[in-house]
Amino acid sequence: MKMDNEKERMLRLLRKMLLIRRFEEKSAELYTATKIRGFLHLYIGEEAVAVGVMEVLTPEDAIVATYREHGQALARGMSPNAIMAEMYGKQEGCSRGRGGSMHLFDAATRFYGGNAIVGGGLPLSLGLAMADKMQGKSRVTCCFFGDGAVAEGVFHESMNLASLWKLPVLFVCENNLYAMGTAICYTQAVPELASKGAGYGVQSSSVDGMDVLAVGEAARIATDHVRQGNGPYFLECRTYRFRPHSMFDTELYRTREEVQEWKKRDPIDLLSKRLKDDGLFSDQEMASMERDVAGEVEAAVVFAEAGTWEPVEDLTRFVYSEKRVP
Amino acid sequence: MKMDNEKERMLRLLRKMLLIRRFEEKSAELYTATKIRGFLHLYIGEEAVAVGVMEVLTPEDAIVATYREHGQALARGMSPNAIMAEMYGKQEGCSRGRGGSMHLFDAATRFYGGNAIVGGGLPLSLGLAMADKMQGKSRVTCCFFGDGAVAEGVFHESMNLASLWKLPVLFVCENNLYAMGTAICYTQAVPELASKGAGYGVQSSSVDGMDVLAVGEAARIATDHVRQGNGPYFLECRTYRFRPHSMFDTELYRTREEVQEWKKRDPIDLLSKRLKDDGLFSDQEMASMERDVAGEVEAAVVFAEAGTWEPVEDLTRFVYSEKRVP
Amino acid sequence: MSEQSAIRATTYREAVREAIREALLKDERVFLMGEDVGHYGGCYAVSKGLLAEFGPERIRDTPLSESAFVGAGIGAAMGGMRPIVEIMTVNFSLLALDQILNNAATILHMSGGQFNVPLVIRMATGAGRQLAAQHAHSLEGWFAHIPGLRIVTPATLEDARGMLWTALQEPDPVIIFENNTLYNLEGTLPENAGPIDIDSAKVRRSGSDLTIITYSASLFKSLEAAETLAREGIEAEVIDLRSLRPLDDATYLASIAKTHRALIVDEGWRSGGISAEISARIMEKAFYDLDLPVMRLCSAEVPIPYARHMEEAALPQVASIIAAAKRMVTHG
Amino acid sequence: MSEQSAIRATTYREAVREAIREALLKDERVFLMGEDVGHYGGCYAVSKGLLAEFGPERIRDTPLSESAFVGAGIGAAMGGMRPIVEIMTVNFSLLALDQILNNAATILHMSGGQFNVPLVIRMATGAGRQLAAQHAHSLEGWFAHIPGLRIVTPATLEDARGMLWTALQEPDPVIIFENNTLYNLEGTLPENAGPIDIDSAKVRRSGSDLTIITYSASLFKSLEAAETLAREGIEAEVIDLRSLRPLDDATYLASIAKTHRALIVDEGWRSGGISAEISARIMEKAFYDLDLPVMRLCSAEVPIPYARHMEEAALPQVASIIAAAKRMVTHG
Ligand SMILES: Cc1ncc(C[n+]2csc(CCOP(=O)(O)OP(=O)(O)O)c2C)c(N)n1
Ligand SMILES: Cc1ncc(C[n+]2csc(CCOP(=O)(O)OP(=O)(O)O)c2C)c(N)n1
Ligand SMILES: [Mg+2]
Ligand SMILES: [Mg+2]
Repeated sequence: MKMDNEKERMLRLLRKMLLIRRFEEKSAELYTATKIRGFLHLYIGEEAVAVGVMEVLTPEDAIVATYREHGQALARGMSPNAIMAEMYGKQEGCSRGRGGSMHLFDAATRFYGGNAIVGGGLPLSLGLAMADKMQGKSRVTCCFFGDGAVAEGVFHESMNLASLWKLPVLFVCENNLYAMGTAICYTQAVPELASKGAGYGVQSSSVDGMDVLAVGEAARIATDHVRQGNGPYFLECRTYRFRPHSMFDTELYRTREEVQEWKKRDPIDLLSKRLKDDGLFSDQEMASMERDVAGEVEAAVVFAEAGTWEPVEDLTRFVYSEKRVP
Repeated sequence: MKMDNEKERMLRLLRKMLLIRRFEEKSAELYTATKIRGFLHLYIGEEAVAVGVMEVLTPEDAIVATYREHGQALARGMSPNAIMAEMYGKQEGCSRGRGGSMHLFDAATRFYGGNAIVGGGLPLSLGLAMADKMQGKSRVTCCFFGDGAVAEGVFHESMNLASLWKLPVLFVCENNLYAMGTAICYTQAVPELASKGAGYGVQSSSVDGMDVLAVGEAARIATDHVRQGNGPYFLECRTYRFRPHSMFDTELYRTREEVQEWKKRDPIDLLSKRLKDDGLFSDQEMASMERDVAGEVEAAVVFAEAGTWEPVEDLTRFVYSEKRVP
Repeated sequence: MSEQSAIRATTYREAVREAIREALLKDERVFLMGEDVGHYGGCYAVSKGLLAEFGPERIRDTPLSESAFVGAGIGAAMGGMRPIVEIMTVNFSLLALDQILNNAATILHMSGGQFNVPLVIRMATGAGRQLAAQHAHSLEGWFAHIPGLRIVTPATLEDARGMLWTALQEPDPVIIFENNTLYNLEGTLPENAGPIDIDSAKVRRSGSDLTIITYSASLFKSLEAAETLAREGIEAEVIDLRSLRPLDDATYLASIAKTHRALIVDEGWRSGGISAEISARIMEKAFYDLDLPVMRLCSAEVPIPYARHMEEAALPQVASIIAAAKRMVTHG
Repeated sequence: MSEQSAIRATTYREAVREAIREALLKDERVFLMGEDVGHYGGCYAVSKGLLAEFGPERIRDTPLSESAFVGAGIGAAMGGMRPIVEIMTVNFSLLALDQILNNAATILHMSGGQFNVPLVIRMATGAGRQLAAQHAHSLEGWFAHIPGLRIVTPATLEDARGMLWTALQEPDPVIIFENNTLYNLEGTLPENAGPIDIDSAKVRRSGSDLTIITYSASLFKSLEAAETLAREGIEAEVIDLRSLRPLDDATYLASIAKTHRALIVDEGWRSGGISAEISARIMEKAFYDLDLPVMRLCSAEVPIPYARHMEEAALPQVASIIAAAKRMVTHG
């Protein structure tokens, strides 16, 4: 029974990671086909982070993410259709086509974006957490950001304030060792990011971000800490992006060997191998999962293709609200 | 011989602290008499910090200070006349009357202000230090700031960058336990400020900021570290301001008892008592020093009174430079 | 509308405090957060007493972290609260401008209308107290460039008292600018002073010879100038914009249709200030009504100097308003 | 002046790179610092190759710390260096605005003329690449509000190549805005392309029927519109402002004296933008030259949307410029 649950859980995690992977591979294709435009930042290689963390969040919790947020959005359970339509710029998109890849939003799943200013989402997460706390709701706000964001002043201000006010924020740092093309050794005098928490009295830990089970475990400990009213938690996930920073990046700043080395620890391979080694998962099942996921991605493309353009007359809508809210 | 030098040094330190004290007491009077206007932030109680630190700086070094910078300016050897004239708003002032109390500047002593944005001087100090380093000059840039500034994002960015680039900056934090009316327990999740250095790999220490000799000693160690090319140093000076934050402050946020308690550790009393206890200084000498200092302050007032108003026609001068510089 | 109510003497400062207090009492989602709003009582003594009355959850002293606490205000607003965030002065708001422009003003749009930001930010603004360059900016007109924000500049006690509540009812971010020279302004208010709209300009003095368009502290200088002018036979209509975004064009255009002359008095810098926008709009919408070009009287384009005579020379003053008005009336 | 020099094909991107390279070679006080300028080669590939040539002291990759490294640039400038600070795009410059306004633009004045800040900041600006709200601001006109700064907007390859060196000779801070859609612009430059002044506007096309005042990327849209208009018998004079602070009033006023009609095309938001300032100045200085009100064609006042058709609709386009010009000529 326990075993079955465990298997089910692992398959669910695997499928989520696979969905992100295939969804993004398709997105890259569609970018080349000029269906998707603007900036497109892929999460490929980092899937275990979003999937592992999201697993321990409840629907009541809130998420704040960056411009590299397809992974978080899909792991959170946002509709692939709406995400794909968003990247097409269609009004059926999760942000009506106004946001694009970097600004996925979804009120239904409490997904507060998609922020394209590095570090810009950090204080928003404090506020969401304050609101919960002041309203007596025992929810967590989970804020994702990269290693690059740690250098921004707002990281410091946010860590201090969250700790000072014991706000229920889970800070998840996706340390993929690079901020765009700048390696962490050029941006952090002390590159051990989990050590940053100490200066703010924020409980911290570091986890292998390629191992979704380890991330899940670490995230469970972290959210428990937060939910119990102990204030924020800082979780560093050591990960790596397999793809360039964005579709424009020529990757002068890292070697092919380094990338290859990391690909050996592909989070999807790691989990599927484990499942297979444990005899919980067959090649056939994998093929079927792949088909299933491919179908879901294909459906998203069909949905996006069928989507419609928002009328140009509506251009200045949503600069201000259309009605006062009580 | 050594003893004589030591005595001379201590008398010099004492006299400098006394000059700051009396100069500021006079400034407060002149504020009440509406000769000085705008914001006036007194350093009274904190004299040991500026005097102790400044002692170990050479004329080649640079200083960046805050809006509470009369102490630093006087300790640096800027002319009391020019400072007083500045507060009068006269064109003989060190900033031609354009800056006032919060913006004392002096190219001759490399005194780069007088910055009234909390934390605003921190990155300037990085740049001055960079310039020295790139020009192969082995100088130190000393940046003063308060405990309040430590919460600002720019503190974090500056500490990291200074460490990363091993810049010759001496960060001097004047921890007087309050940022305006907000006690440090409301602003810092971890109020032990000297602990902040660790997160940036910046060598740090903490010193009794009421003891000018201790400050001098700590500053000597700190500047040696910086001069030897080891990068920045963070020196926390634990001190206290005896006066309100500014002339508008009604001091609702602290008790009279607390202030009285700290006044028992008046830096001037501490040093003069020590000198007297060691038989190095008599009441008569003290009286003579007081007279001497009073004369210097009085001269500054006379100078300021005699100063002239910049013609209104020059209002828009110094928005841009008057000539190109090579 | 309402029955006659007692009138009492008060100040601008107290009017703001009452407005905050009323909001805290009426709506439990409202809280005040900013530097020194609690234990210190507010750097302009506006929030004095509120910490004792409402406690530290609702009157929150923040660290010096403008970016974080403004951003937290945005998040809290999205999370269902109605925060009043105080930035001590506009001079420090630059540290939070990323949050204001890239988040507060933008999220509703970027999210395709899903997440509105019912946030009120209050800040002191303006020169006139010899605080020198870094403490004397008048950037309210500059903020008015940003779509997604509403910019409000209450000049009178009534407006200071009544606009906060209205701002808190807005679903979108509102910035209220309080000129630092107004806090001591004395006047009267009815006991039952109520909400005041934040969309419309107001004719504060009517006149037929020229229209003076102004707002905030310059309103009083303009009114004083108008009195002097009246003694010399020139009747100036004085318009208090009250809101800089949106601008209530109709009110000043109606006045210009009558006076055919417009003088804009603005304590902000001239180039690219709100005065430019108003002049451009008059150009576009009332060109043929004008007897002569619109004039602007603004602050000198200089970081405000400390010395009193220099600061005075840098700002529009009653005398310079009178002189400009006379030039216009004599000329056109 | 100089003898005939060979002409070669190049791009705006390369012109900027050459300008930086030249400065690094000519003046050892010059260095480049910013995010990803080194190992990545610049987010627009502008500084590609420079790290290898000049080393990490002079081509400095910075952490994501806009406030600190811009402030460090100010300090370094005061300390005798000639830094070129690159802020990746204007959207992120808000994080450094305190340093820019309160320090760079202000220190010379606050210090009574003692400390000047010979700093050059470069940043990309503008929309047009479907980057959505937080990556599509056109705030160069907004920055032009700030006394103490010079704001330069090179549109052509010549200007991109020649204005950096001039900016570096300035004793005061200069911000150079490079529109992100221009980097791929192709064209030619003489081998010995030299410095170009940063004070004056330039007539890019002469015409007698109306004056189009514009700058940066909109220049090319305006020139294209002018060609179409010419085919229909309307001759537009097109003026490239090149500097937004100071504005070269004389050039556009001279043109208006001839054409009596002025259309301002500006990719920035309309309210309180640089377009307002120009309109107000024309009001003040050329009112009686005008046949009809100055018109402004600006971006819609909306955070720029992602979808291509919506982004296009938000910005001034060739078609809308043509339509506006025709309206003006037919009307007046
Ligand atoms: C404030 C700000 N500065 C610069 C940028 C440009 N930029 C976008 S992503 C990025 C790198 C961020 O690195 P990191 O935080 O590690 O996230 P990752 O992309 O690695 O997930 C940069 C410099 C930005 N978006 N915002
Ligand atoms: C960025 C900014 N925010 C707010 C202020 C208003 N202010 C001036 S001094 C001060 C307190 C600073 O405290 P601290 O850094 O400890 O220095 P101290 O005054 O104690 O010497 C505040 C809040 C300011 N000048 N700058
Ligand atoms: Mg990264
Ligand atoms: Mg302090």
